Amino acid sequence: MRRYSAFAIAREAARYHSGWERAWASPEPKKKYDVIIVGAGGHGLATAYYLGKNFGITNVAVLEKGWLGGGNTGRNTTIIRSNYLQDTSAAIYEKARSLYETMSQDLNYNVMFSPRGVIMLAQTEHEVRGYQRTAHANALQGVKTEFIGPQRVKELVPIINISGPRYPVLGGLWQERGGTARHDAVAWGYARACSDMGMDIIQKCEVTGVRREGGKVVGVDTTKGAIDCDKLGLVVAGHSGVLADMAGFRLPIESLALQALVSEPIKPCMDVVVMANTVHGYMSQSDKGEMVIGGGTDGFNNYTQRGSFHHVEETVRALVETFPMISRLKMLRQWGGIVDMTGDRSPILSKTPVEGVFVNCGWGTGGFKSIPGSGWAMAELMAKGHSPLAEEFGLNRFAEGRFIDESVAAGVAH
Amino acid sequence: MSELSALNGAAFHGTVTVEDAGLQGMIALRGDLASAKLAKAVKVATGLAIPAVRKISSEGDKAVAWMSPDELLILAPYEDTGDVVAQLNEALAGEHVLVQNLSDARATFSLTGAPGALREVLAKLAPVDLSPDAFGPGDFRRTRLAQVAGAFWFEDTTTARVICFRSVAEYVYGLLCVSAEDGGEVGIFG
Amino acid sequence: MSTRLATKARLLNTDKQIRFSFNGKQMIGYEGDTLASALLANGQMMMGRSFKYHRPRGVIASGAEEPNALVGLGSGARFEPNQRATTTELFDGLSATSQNHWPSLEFDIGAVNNKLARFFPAGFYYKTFMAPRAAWKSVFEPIVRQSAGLGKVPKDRDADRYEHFYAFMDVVVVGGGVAGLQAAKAAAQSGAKVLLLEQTAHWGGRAPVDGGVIDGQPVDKFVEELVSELETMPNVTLRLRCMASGVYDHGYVLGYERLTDHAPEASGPRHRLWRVRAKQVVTATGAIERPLSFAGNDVPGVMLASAIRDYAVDYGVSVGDRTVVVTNNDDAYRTAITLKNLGLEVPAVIDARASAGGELAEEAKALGIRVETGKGIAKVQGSKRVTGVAICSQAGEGAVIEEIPCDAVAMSGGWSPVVHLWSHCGGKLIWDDVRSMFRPDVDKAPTGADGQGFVVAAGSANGLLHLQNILADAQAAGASAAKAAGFTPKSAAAPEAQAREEAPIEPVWLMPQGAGPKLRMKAWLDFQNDVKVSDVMLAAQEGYESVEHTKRYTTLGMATDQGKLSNINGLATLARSLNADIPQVGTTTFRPPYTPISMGAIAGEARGEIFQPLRKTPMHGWHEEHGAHWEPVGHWRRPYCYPRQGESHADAVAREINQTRKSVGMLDASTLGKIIVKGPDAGKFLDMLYTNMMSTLKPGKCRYGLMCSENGFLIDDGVVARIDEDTFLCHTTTGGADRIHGHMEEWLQTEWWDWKVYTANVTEQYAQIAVVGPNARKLLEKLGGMDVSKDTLPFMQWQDGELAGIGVRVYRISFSGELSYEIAVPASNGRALWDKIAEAGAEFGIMPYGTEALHVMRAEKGFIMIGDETDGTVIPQDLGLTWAISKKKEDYLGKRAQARSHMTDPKRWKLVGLETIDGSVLPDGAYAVAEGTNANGQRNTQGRVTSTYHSPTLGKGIAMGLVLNGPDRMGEVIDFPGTDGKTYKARICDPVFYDKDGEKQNV
Amino acid sequence: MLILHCPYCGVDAEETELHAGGEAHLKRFGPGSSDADFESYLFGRENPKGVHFERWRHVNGCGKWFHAARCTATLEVFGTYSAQVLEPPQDIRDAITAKRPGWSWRDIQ
Repeated sequence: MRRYSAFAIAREAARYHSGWERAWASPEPKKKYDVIIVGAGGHGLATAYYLGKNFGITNVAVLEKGWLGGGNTGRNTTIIRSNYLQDTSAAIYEKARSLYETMSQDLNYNVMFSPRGVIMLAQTEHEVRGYQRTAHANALQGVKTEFIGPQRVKELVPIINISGPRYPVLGGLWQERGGTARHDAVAWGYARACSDMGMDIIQKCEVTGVRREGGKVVGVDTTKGAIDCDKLGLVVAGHSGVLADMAGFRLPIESLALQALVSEPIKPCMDVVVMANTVHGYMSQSDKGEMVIGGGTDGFNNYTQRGSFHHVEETVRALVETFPMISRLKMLRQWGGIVDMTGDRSPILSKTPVEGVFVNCGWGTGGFKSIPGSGWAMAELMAKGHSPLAEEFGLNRFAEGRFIDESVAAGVAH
Repeated sequence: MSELSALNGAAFHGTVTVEDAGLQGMIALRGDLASAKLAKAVKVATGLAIPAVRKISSEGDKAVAWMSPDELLILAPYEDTGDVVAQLNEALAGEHVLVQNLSDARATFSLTGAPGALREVLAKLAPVDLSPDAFGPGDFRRTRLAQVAGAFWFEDTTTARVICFRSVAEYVYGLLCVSAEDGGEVGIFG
Repeated sequence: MSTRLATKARLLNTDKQIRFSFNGKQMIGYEGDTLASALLANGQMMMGRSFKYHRPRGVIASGAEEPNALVGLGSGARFEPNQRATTTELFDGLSATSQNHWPSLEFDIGAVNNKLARFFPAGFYYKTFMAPRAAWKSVFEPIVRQSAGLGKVPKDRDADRYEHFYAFMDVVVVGGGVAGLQAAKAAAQSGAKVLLLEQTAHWGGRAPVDGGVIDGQPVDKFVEELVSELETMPNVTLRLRCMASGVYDHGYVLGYERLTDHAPEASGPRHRLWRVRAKQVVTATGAIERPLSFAGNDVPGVMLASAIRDYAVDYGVSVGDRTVVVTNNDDAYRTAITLKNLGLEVPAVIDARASAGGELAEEAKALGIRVETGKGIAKVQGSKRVTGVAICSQAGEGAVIEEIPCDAVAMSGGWSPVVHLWSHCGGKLIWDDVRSMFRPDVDKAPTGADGQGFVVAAGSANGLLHLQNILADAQAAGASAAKAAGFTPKSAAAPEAQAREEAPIEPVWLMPQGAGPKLRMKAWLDFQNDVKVSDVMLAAQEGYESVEHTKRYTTLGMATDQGKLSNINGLATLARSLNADIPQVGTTTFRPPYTPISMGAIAGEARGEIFQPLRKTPMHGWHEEHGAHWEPVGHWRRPYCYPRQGESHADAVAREINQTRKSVGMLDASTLGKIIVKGPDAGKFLDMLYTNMMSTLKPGKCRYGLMCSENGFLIDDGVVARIDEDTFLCHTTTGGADRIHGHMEEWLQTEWWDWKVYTANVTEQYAQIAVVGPNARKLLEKLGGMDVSKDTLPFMQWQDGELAGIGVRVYRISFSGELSYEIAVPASNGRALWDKIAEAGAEFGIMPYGTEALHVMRAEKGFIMIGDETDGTVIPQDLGLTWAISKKKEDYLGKRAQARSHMTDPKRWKLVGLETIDGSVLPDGAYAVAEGTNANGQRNTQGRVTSTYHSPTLGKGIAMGLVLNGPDRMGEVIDFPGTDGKTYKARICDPVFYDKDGEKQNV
Repeated sequence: MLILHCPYCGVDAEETELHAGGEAHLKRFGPGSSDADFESYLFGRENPKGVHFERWRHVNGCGKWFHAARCTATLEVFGTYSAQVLEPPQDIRDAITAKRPGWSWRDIQ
C-alpha cells in the first residue's frame, strides 16, 4: 500500500494524480476463508481489521450486499463519546473513543477525528442528578468527564439559549475528548487497511443462506455462489434479524427508523457537540459548516430507510428552542437509517446457538461511536472465544434479567 | 361562586373569536353503549338518545357525545352535574358502569367566526379533514391539538367548541390565538 | 456587462421601481424582478464565491436549481444566509450581501485555494493532515472550517412566526406549468378535490418563454385562461409560492408556502408548512437543463441557455452583448433566436452534434446565426468574466481551431426531468438512452397504504419535451390520478399544441470528448462544491466505484442545490470512467426537501410560550405571585421552593422544612396522578397491577402500593384508597398519571378484556393540597366543616366532607412523617381552598413548601422516591420493600420476572441509609468503591448514592443508597470518591433518620 | 407517515394520533413458566422484512388499542382489526394472501 501524505499529494499533483492506486481491491470470492464477516460497514470492517492486526487472522472475507459503508456508517450524525453510565458500556465506548484518537495514523487515512468535546445538557433537576451520577461513574471507569455549570456551557456554546424560559440549562455533562469524525472515511480507511492485509472485501454480494452441518457453520450461500468458512460473524445493523433467521435463531431485536438532517452550511459557530435530552435533540456543526441534527427513533418496525416527518418536526422545534438562531437556517437534507434495537437498548456481542456463528448487532443509536471498540471486541471474541469487552453483552443476559440499561441516567439519545 | 375555570374568561379577537367558555359540566359515562338500560338512563338524564359513532347530539343545555365504544361524554350545565351524576347512578344501579364527573378536569373554548375561518384555525392544529363535506355540525372529533389531546365539534357553522385538559388550557388557548392571528388566513374552506 | 433591455419583459412591472442594495451598494430594479435578474440588470454578474476554491461565481440558472447565486439576506432578527438570488423576489428595501469571501467579493484571500487547486483534488483531506496527531483538531480543521461554511451565522432570535396547516386532498398536483395546470384541470373535472402547488410567484412554468401555440393561442394566453377557469372551480385550490418539498409515505406531501418572504412588512406568518394528505400526487415538476462539461464552464458569464433566455424574456435582462451558444440539442437554439431577435449578437452556435438538423437550427441559420457543428468549447477565456471561447473539434482532444470573443456563453447539455418528488418515497427511475435522461419508471411508482402507486409524473417531469406531448401526458396524468382517487374522469382531449420539431439530442458528457487531464481539471460538474470531471475520474480510479462512494468522496451533489445541475453529469462521467453504462451506475438517493426549507417552518407555531404544553395546577398563579422558583417536572412546572428576599434556595428549603416540622406547611400536590378503577373485577385487577394485595383493602381505608413492569422493575408507587366495594382510587406519581392510566388500559384492553373494570383518569378533576405538620389538625379544625380527629379520621383512612364550606375528600396519608392531611377538592375550587388554608394558617405561621422540601422530608423518613431510588433497573426487593409484596398472590405483573437468576442474585445492591462521618453531604450520584479493578481495568464498586440531602431537621447530611449486602453491614464505613478529588466516608445505617416509630404521623 | 384505520371509531388516523405498541399476539407467560418461554415472551420479537402484525393505540382519539397487519418493507397496510383476538382473523389473512402469496408469520399463514 502506498502511504498517503502531503508529499504523496505533491508528487501526484505534478502528474495530474494519475498515479493513485485503488484504495481497496475488488476481488472475486475464494472458495473458502477462515473467517467470513457479513456486512462491510464500520463494525464489520473494524472486526476484520482487528482480526488481522491483533490476531494475525487475514484469510478473511467481508461480504457486503451493497456498497461498503453504505448502511448506518454513512447515515449517522458522527458523534463520538463514551460518557456512559454502566461499566460495560463505558468500557467498550471508551475503548472505541481511544482508538478513534489514533485511527488516522493507524490506518494512514485521515478520518478527521475531531475531539471537540460533547456536552449533554442538564435541563431538569432529575437530569442534573443523573449526569452527576454519570460523572462519578465515569471517574471510576477511567472516562474523563466533568459536570459543568450553566455559565461554562454558555462559554463553550455561545449560540445556546441557557436561560430558558422553558428549560433553563442547569449544567451539563462535558466530555472534552468526545467529538466527531468523518463517517465515510472510517469505513474507507478500514477497508483500505483490510485490503492491504490481503483480506477480500466483496461488494454487491448478498448472503442468501447460512450453511450448517451438525449445529456448526460451514459456509454461506451468496449471490456470488457458495463460500466456505470456519467462523462467521454477522455484523449487519438493521438486518440482523433477517440474517439470524437464515442461521436458524432468533434475536431480541426490532428494526426501527432513525432520522437525521443537516442544515445548509454556515460559517463556524459551534465548536462542540450538544445533546439536549429533555427536549430530544442533538446538534453539531460539520467541517463543511452544516448543522448536523438528530433526534429519537420512530416507534414501529420499518425497513424503508425513511422515517416519519413528525419526528423531524419534534427534533427541529426542540433545537430551535435551544438554539434560537437556527430558526432562519434551512434544512438541506433529511434521511433515515435502520437501527436494530434490543430489549435493553444495549448491543449484542455474542456467540450464538450455532457453533462458529458470532453476532454483533443491536447498537441502536450508538453504532458509529462504538465502531473501533466493537470491532476490537468482536475480533477478540471470534479469535479467542471470549473478550472482556464483550463479556456482558451476551445474548444470555435477557433470560437472566441482567439488563444493561443506559436510559437510567437520562442519557437516552445519541 | 368561588369556582374558577382555568382561564377565567379570557378572550381573543382575530380571524375568529376565541373565548374561554367558562365552567362546563362534563360527565364521563363508561358502560355498554348497546344496553337498553344505559340508553334509557341517558335519555332520562339528558333527554337525548345515544349518539352514533363520532357524533354528538344536543338539545337545550345538554348534549351527549360519543367518545369511544364504551364511553359517552355528557354535557350539562356545571351546576347541574351533581344531579345528573346522581340520576345516572341511580338509573344504572347494579350495572357495570362508571359515572364520573370530569367538569373540573377540562377546559372548554368557544370559537366563533366565519365558517371558513373557523375551520382553518382548527386545521392548523389538528390532523383532521375539516372541509365541510368531511366534518360539520353533529360530528364530534377527539384528536390532537398540536402537542396535546383535545376534542371539538361545531354547534353550528359559525360556532365551534374545543375541549382539552384543564392543565393545558393556557397552552391550547395560546395555540388557538396564534392560529387565529390576523394575516394567517389560508382561504381554503371558502 | 449584463444590462436591462428596453424591450417589454413578461414578468416586470416597469412602472414600479424597487430600491435594494447589494454589498451596501444601492441598486434599482422593478416589481416582478428576482434578486438575480435585478442584479444582472445592474451589471452585477458575480454574486458569490465557490465553497472550496473560492472561485468567482456568477449566476448560472434562473430558478431553484441555482448553485452559485447565494446571498445573505436582511439583517438582525431577519437575517438569513444562503438565500438563492434566483428564487428571491425583489422587494423594496431588500438588502443582500454576497458570501464566502474575505475581505471582499472582488478580492478574496481564500482564492489562494484556487491557485493551489491542483494540490486539493477530491479526497485530499483523507490523505493528509495526519501528522502531528493533534494538528487536525488545532490547526487544520479550524482552517478547513473557516474557509468552508458559505453563509454568515444568524445571531438573533427569529422575529417572524410560522405555522402549520393540515389539508386533505384527492389529488395534489405539483408544478404550475402548463402540464400541472392541465393535469389539475383534468383531475378537477372528475369532481376530485385538487390542490395545485407552484413554487414560484407565476403560473405557466417555462412554456411561455419557450414559445409555441396552444389551441391557436400564444402560451401566455392559454395559461391565463386556464388559471381563470381553475379559479372558478370550487373543488380546486391554487397556491403560488408554495413548493412541494417532499413526498412521504401514505400520501403525505409537505408544502412549503413562503407567505411574506417577498413582502416582509406584511402581517401574518412568514412560512406555512402544509401537511397534506393526498390520495394521489401528480408531479408536473418540469425539467432542469444540464450544463456541459468543458474547461472554464464555471467562469461568470457561462450560464444555462434556458436561463439566459428566461432573463431576456421574463425580466428584460441581457446577460451579455455577445453570447456564444454551445449545445448538444436543439432547444438551445431558442436562446440564440431569442437573443438575435432582441438585437443582441450571437457570434456562433457551437453544436457538438455532427449535424444540426431541426427546425430551430434552420430558423437560427435563417436569422444569419453562424452554426458550427461537430464542434465544442476547448476553453473559456476570462476569470471573473467570460471574455471569449476557444473552439475545437468535439471529437478531438481540444486543439484550438478558433477563438471567438464573447461576454456570455449559453450552454445546454440537454434536459433532466425533475424526479425528486417521484423518488422521495421509493419511485424508481429508468434511463432513457434516446433522450439521454433518467425518467420515472411508470411501472414502479411509489406505493401507498393500499400497496398501489400514488404518484403520477406528468409532462417534462415524465421525460416529455414537446409541447403537444406534454399536454397530452398531463391530461392523461390528471385523469388517471382522479381515477385512482376514486373519481370518474371526463373523457376530454388534451389541447392542441404546435411547437417546433426537434432533432435528437446527442449525449455529451465531456467537451471535447478526448479532453486531457489539464482540461478535465477545469471542467466543473458541481459549481458550488468545486467538483470537476477530474475529481470524479480520480474517485473511480481509486476504487470509489459506487455512485454513493463517488458522491461522498468528491462531495458531488452535496451542496445546497443538492446536485440539481451536477448529478447526471457526474454519474455519466463516473460511468465513462468505469466503462459502464449509466443505468449500471445508477443514481444516488433523492432525499427531501426539494429545495431547503426553513427550520422555523418545520418548528411551526411551537416557540416561546407554546413551545411545549406547560401544565399548570389551579394554584399555579398563587405560586407565581409568591415567588416560586420553578422546577420542570414532565410538562408541569412545580415550585421547587419559595425563596424570600435575599434568601438562597437552600435557605428557603431549610426554612420550609423547619416550619413544617415545627408547625405546619402546605404543598400543592395536584400533579399527583389519580385514577378511578371501578367494577366487579377491580380488586382482582389491582391485585395484578400492584405487588400488594389490594382486594382486601376495606372501603374507607388507604394502602401504599408498588407497581412493577412485566420485566420486574419498580415503575410507580402511591396510595390506593378504596372508595366503595366496586371502586378504588389509585394515586400515582406526578410522572405516572398518564403513563399508569395508559398501562391499566393496555392490560384491560389487550390481555384481560373480559374482566369487568372501567378506569377514569381523574388527575385534573381535583386539586390536591397537603396540609402537613403538628398543627395541621388545628388548622383544619379552624376551617371547620368536618371532624378530622384521630378517632374519626385515623392514619391511612379517608373521608368525604366539607372544609370552609367547600366539598372535599380528605386522606390521612403522609409523605413527610408528620401529621398530614391531603385534601382533594374539585379543581375549580382549588385556588379558593388554598387561599383559605393559607389565611387560616397564618396564625400558625404556615408556609408553602416546594418539591425540594418534600424530597428532603421524605428522605428523612426513609421513604423511597420513584426516579431517585429507582432508575428502571431496581426491583422492590432491592429497596427493602418485601413487606409490600404479597406472598399470597399467585401472580402479579413482574412476579415471574423477579424470579430470574439476576433478580434473585444475593449480590444485588440493597437499600440502606448513609451518613457521613463528618456530617457533610454526600455528593449526588457518588459510587462506593471496592477493592481492585474489573477485567476492563475499571475500578470495582460496591454501591451508590441514590438520594442525598442536607437535613435541616437533623442538622447534617443524610443519604440513601444501594449497597452490596448493605442491610447486613450496618455501621460499616465505606468510601465514596467525589468528582471534586475528595473521598467521602459514610457509615451504613438505617434509612429511616427521623421518627423511626412513626409517632408523629400517627397522631 | 402512516395512516391506519381505527377499527373502533372508524377514523383513518394519522400516525400522530397513534401510539405504536410493538408486536401483536404475544402470549403472556407468568409465574411457573420456563425461563425460555418467559424470555421469549418479553424479548423474542418477530422482526420480519415483510408481513408483520403489531399493536397500536388510538391514543389521541378514542383511546382504544387495535391490531394492524402491515408490511415493514413497503409500509403497505393489509388491514386493522380488534385487539381482543388471539390471532389475526381470516379476512385479514385472506387480504394478505391476495397481495403476498406464500406469506407466513410465526406459525401463521
